[in-house]
Amino acid sequence: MQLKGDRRLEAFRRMLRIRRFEEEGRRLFNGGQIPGWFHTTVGQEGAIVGASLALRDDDAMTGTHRSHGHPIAKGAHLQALMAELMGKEGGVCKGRGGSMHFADSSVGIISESGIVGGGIPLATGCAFSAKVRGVDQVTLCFFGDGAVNQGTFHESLNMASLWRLPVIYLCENNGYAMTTSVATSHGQPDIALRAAGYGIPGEIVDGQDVSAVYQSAAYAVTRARAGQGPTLIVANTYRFDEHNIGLAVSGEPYRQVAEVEAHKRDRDPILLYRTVLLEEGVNEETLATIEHEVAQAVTQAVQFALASPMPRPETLPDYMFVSTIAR
Amino acid sequence: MQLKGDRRLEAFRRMLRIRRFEEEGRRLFNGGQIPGWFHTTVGQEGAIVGASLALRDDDAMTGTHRSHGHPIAKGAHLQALMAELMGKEGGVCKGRGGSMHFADSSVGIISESGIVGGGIPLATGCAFSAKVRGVDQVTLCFFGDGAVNQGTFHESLNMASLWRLPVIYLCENNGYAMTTSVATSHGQPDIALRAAGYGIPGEIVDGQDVSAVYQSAAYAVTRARAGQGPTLIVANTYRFDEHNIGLAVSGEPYRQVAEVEAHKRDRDPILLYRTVLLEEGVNEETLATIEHEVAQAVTQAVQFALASPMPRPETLPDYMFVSTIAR
Amino acid sequence: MDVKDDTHRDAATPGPHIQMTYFEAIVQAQLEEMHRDERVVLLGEDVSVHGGGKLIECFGKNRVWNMPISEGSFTGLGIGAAINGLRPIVDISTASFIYLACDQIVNQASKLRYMTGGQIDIPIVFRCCMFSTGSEAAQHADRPYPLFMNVPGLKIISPTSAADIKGLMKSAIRDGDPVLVFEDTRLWPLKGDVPTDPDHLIPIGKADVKREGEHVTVVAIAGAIRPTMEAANYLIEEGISVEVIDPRTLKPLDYEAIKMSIEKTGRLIIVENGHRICNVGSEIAAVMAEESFDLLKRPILRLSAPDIHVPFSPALEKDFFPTRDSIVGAIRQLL
Amino acid sequence: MDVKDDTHRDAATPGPHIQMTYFEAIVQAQLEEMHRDERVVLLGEDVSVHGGGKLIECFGKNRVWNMPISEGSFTGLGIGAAINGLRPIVDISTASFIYLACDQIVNQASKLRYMTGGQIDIPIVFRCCMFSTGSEAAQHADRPYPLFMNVPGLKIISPTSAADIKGLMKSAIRDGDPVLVFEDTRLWPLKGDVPTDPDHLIPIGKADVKREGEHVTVVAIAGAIRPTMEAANYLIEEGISVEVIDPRTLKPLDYEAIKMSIEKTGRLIIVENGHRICNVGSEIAAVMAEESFDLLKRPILRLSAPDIHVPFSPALEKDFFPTRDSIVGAIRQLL
Ligand SMILES: Cc1ncc(C[n+]2csc(CCOP(=O)(O)OP(=O)(O)O)c2C)c(N)n1
Ligand SMILES: Cc1ncc(C[n+]2csc(CCOP(=O)(O)OP(=O)(O)O)c2C)c(N)n1
Ligand SMILES: [Mg+2]
Ligand SMILES: [Mg+2]
Repeated sequence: MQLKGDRRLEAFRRMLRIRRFEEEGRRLFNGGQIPGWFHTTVGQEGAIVGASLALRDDDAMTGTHRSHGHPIAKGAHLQALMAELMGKEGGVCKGRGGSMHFADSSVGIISESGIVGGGIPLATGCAFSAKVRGVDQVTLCFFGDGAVNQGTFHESLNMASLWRLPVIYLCENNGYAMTTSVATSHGQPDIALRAAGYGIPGEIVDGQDVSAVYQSAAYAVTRARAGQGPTLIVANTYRFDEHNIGLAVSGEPYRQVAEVEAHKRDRDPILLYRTVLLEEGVNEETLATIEHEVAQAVTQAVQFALASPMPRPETLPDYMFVSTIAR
Repeated sequence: MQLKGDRRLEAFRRMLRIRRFEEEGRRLFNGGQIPGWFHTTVGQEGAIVGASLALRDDDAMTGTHRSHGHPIAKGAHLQALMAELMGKEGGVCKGRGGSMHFADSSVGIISESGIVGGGIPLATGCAFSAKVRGVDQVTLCFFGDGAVNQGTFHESLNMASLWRLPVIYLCENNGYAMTTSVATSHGQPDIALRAAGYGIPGEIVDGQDVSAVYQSAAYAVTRARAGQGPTLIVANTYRFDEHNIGLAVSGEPYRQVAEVEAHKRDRDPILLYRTVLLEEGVNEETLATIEHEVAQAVTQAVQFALASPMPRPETLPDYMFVSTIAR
Repeated sequence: MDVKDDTHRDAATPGPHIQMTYFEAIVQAQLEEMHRDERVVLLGEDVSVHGGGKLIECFGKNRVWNMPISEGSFTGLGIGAAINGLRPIVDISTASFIYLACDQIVNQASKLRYMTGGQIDIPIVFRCCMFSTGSEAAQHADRPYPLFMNVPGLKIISPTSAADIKGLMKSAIRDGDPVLVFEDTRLWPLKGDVPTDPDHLIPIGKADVKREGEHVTVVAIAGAIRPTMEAANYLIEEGISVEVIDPRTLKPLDYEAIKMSIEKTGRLIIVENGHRICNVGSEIAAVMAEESFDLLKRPILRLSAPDIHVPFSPALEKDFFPTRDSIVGAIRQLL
Repeated sequence: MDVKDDTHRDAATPGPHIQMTYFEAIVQAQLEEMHRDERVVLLGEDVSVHGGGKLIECFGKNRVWNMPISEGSFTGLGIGAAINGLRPIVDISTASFIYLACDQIVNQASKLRYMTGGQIDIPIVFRCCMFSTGSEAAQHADRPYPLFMNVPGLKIISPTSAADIKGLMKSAIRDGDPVLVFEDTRLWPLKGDVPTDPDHLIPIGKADVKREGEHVTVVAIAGAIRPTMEAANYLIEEGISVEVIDPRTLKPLDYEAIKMSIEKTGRLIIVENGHRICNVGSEIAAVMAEESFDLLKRPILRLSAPDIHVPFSPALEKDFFPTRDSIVGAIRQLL
C-alpha cells in the first residue's frame, strides 16, 4: 500500500496546512493574541499526516497536548481550530479547550489529552466499542515517546492484544519528553521492542518520510480492520521548536543547537516530500498552487478567529452536562 | 549457587512453618476466631522460601495480600503473626493490619500490599534508597501473575532497569487472579517475556522446586548486589486453596477439580523437597524432628495469640503519625 | 436494622412490588437495562462470576467483559467506549481501588464533555462497594465519595433501600453523563419491596424523607441510615420525634429537602460513615450555615468516622462508625 | 497585590532577613535542607532543569533525579525510599497530575505507618503547583487539595508568603510523616522578607493572622489571599476593618485561631480558589457551625470557584475565581 496519485498531493497539502497553521499560531501567540501554552508539531508533520491518511473518514483518533496537527491531518477545517486557540466562541471546543485540546469530533477525534498517556485507554476503549458493536471502524492513537512510560501504555496494549482490538498505537518519537531524552528515561530505548511483551507487532518507521509512515499505518489498519488486532508503530521524528513556545530551559542544554539545525536542514518532512514529488513528476506549479491555497486558508482562519466573539460570561456552565436520558 | 548443607534443612523448615501456620490459621478462621479475609499460600511455599533464602538478613522485601508466607520465609517468629491474624495487641502490626498485611519489619519487610500491584513501586524505591545511600542491600519484590497487568509493574521495571537498581521482581505465577486465568487476562501469556521490553533479564523457574527457585534468585541477588541491576523471575506455582478461604464461586468452575487434585498430589513443593532430601541422604529422623519443632512453634504461636489482649479502644489513633522532627 | 418505615413507603407506591435484597436489586437493575438497551455493557474484574452468574448466561461474552487487573486503564477503556457509542457500567469492585482510576475519572470522564465544548457525551456508570465492620483493614475499607464531591462534572449516588438502588441505578444507566455509584455493603443484605415496573426510575438529585418527625432533622448518608433509623425508633418511646432524610443522591445534593425540614425542626445532625474532614456532612453543614442560618436554633452536629484509618482489629473497628447510641446521644444533646 | 501587612509582620520577627520571591523561597528551603541532611533527595520530571538549576550543581545526580513520566510509580518509589532511610521530596509538578498518584499517596503513604502498627516511618514531601488565570484549561488547572483533606494520615500545607513557604517547607522536609505541599503559582512571583536563619521553621498546623480587624473574619485559603488582602485594603477607607486569617496549614487546620477571631467579629467568610463542593471552606464552616455557633451573628459565607471545570478562554476564566470585588460584596453583605 503506497501513497498514490492525488493522495500524494493531499499528504503534501495536509502537512503544509499543519505547518502554516502553527507558524501563524506561533506568531499570534508571541504577539499575545493566543493565551495559555503553545506546543507546536513543527517537524513532526510526516508522522502525523502519514498515519492519519491511512484512515477512513469514519475512523477515530485520539491525540496529545501537542494537538494541533492531529485534526488537521485528519482533514479538519482550520477556522474553528484557530478560533479555539484564541478562546473564542467559534472555537471547535467553544473556547473550553484551547491549544492542547483540539478534539474535533467532526473528523472523528474523541480526545486530545493534556494528561500525558491519558488518551491511550480512551483510544483502546473507542476500538473496544467498535468491536463490541461489530462495526469495522479503526482507531488511531497518537502519543509521545515520553508517554510510553505511563502505566496506561502497558495496560492498554495488553487489553488491545488480549481482545484483538482494532487500534493502531502510533508513537511520535521525537526523542524527548520536555528536556528528558529517551536514553535517560527508558530502561531500554527501542520502544518498538515493548510490543513483543504483549504479543503484538511493533515496528519502527522513519517519521520524516510521510509515505513510509503511510505504508506502515495502512498495513496496520488493514490488519486491524480484518480483526487481527493492534499494532505498535514507532515513528522516529523530531521537534524543531522548543517543547512549548517561550519555554526557557536553564542550565546545560538538553539537546545541542547543531542537532536541531541539522534536523531542520536535512530532515524536514515537508521539504523532503516536496523533493520526492518533484522527482516523481509532479510539477512545480501544482505544488505552488497548493502552497498558495494553504496560505489562503490559514489567512481566512485567522480572520474568522479574530471576528469570532469571546464566549459570554453567562455561558460559563454550558457543556458541563448533556443531561438527557437515554431512550 | 545451590542450596547446601543445613540451608537445605532450613528451606524445608521454613516451607513447613508456612504450611502449618496457614493450616492452623485456616482452622481458626473457619472456627470464627480470625476475622476478615484469609488468603493462604498453600502450594506456593517453594517459590516464596526459595527466593527468600537467597537474601541476607539485612535485605528487604515487599509482598502482597497473600502475605503470610513472606515473613515466615524470611525467618520471622510466628507468635506476633498469629496474634495479628486475630487482631490482637500483640500482633506484629498491633492489630491494625491483619491477614493481608503481614509486614514484619524485624525481618526487613517494608510492606505487604492489599492493593494488587501496589507494592512494586515501594520495592523499587526501597532498592533506589540502597543505591543512593551506597549500601549493598538488595530488595526482593513479590507479586502475582494478576499484578503484572498493573501499570506499576511496567513503570517500576522501567525505572529499575534505567538506574540498575538492586531489586529482584519475583512473580508468584499461580496461574490465576481470583477466577481469571493468565490466558484470559494477558495478551501474551509468557510473563517473563515482558522483561525484554525494559532491557532486563527475565526467566522462568519451576516454583514447586525450592532449590531451583533458590538458584535462580541467588544468581539474581548476586547480580543486583554487584550493581548489575534488576531481574524478573517468574516462578510457576499453584494455589491449592480457593482464592480466599470461604469464597464461593458461582457458575462454571474456573479451574477443574482434577487440575487442583493433580497439583496437590504431584506438585506439592514440600512433599517434593522431602523426597529430594531423603534421596540426598538426609535421614528421616532429622526431618521428623523438624516437623515436630514446627508443630510446636505453631502451637505456641496460637497460645501466644489467644493470650494476647485485644487493643484497647482508646489506642485507636496510635501509630497514625510518628510526629517527630528530623534531627 | 428496622427498615419498616421504608418498606411501608415503598408499599404505598402504586403498582406491583416484589421483595428482594438491596444486592439483588442492583443486579436486577443491570439485567433489565441490559435487556432494554444493547449498548449497555458490563466491565470489571471477575464480573462474569461475581456480577451475578445470570449476566453472562443472559447476554454472553460480548456484553459482559472480565477485565485484567488494570484499574487505571479499564476505566479509561470504558470512557472511550462511552464516547464511541456504548453505555458501559464499569465495576471497580472495592471502593479503595478507585484511587487507581482517579486520573481517568477526574481528568477524562468528568472533564471531556466540557473541554470539547459539548462535542462528545460520556454516558458511563462507575460502581464500587464500600466495606466496613468486617475487618477488611484500611486498604479495603475506604469510603472515597467525598473526594469526588469536589470534582465538577460527576454525579454521585449512594441510595439505601432496595427500591431506591434499583430506581437510581436505572436512572444512572440511562443518564447521559458519568455517574458514580457507591454501594455500602452493609446494605446489601437488606430486603425491601421493589416495584416490578421496568421503568421504575428515581430521579438523580432528589432526597427522600425516610421518616417524618418534628424535633430534629437527621440527614443520614449511605450506610449510616441503619443506626440512624434505629436511633429514631429508639427515641420514639421517649416522645422524641426524629425526621430522617436520605439524600440518596450525594451530587447534586437536594439541599431544598433539608432546608424544608430545618424549617420545621430548627435542628440538624448529619450522620455519615466517611472520614470526618471535608465529607458530605461538611458540605451540608456549610450550606445550611449559609442559607438556613436563621432557621437554626442550635449548632449543627456531625457524626462520622474519625480522621483515622479503618483498623483491622474488631475491637477497634466496633465503635469506629456512628452507632445507634452515639446518634441517640447527639440527638439528646440538641434538644 | 499589596503584601505590605505581611512584610511588616515578617520584618518584625527578630534576626536578619532577605527579600526574595515565594518561588525563590521554596528553592532555598530545598537547598538548605539538602545541605543540612544528606538523606533529602529530590525526585521529579525534568527537576534537574526546572527545580532550579542550582540544585544539580550543588548536589550532583545522586541527590536530584529526573523521573520518567510515571507518576503512578515514581511517587511510590519515593515512598519506598522514605521507608528505607531517605527523605524524598517528590515533585509532581502540575497539581492535576496528582490523580495519577492517588493510589500510592492514599493507599500506601497515608496508611502504611498505621497498618504496620508503627513499624515504619514515611518521611516524604509531595510538592505540586496549582495554576490559574493563565488559560491552562481544565486538565492543568485543578486545585485537588480538598480531595486529600478527607484522607487520614496526611498533612497538607499551602502557605502564602515567601517567609511562610520557606518555614513550612522546611518543617515539612523535617517532618516524620507524609506532607503534601500545594503551591499556588499566582503566589510564586510575590516578594517578601525571609529570615536568613537556616533553622527558620514555621510549625505545621498554626494559622497566621495576616491582618487584624474588628468587623468580620475572612479566612483566605492559598492564592485567595491576594484578592482578600486587596478587599481588606479597599474597605479600610470606608472604616470597615477586616481580620484576615491564613491557615497556612490546611491539615491539621488551626480551628482555634478562627474561633478566637469569630469571638471578636461574630462574622465569618471563607475565600478559596478550589471548587465549591466539599472544599476546605466547607469544613471550616461546618466546624464553626458546630463549635462556634453561639458566637456567630450572621450566616457563614463562602466564596470559591464554582462547581464547573476551569475554562480555557480568558473571557470565561477572568471572573472564575473570587475577586476583590466579589469579596468586598460578601463582606458588605454580612455587615
Ligand atoms: C501526566 C502528565 N505528566 C506530566 C505532564 C507534563 N508534560 C507535558 S508534555 C510532557 C512531555 C511529553 O513527552 P512526549 O510524550 O514525548 O510528547 P512530546 O511533548 O515530545 O510531544 C510532559 C512531561 C503532563 N502533561 N501530564
Ligand atoms: C488494585 C486491586 N484490584 C483488585 C483487587 C482485588 N483482588 C485481590 S487479589 C486479586 C487477584 C490477584 O491475583 P494475583 O496477582 O495473581 O495474586 P494471587 O491472588 O494469585 O496470589 C484481586 C483481583 C485488589 N486487591 N487490588
Ligand atoms: Mg517526545
Ligand atoms: Mg495469581
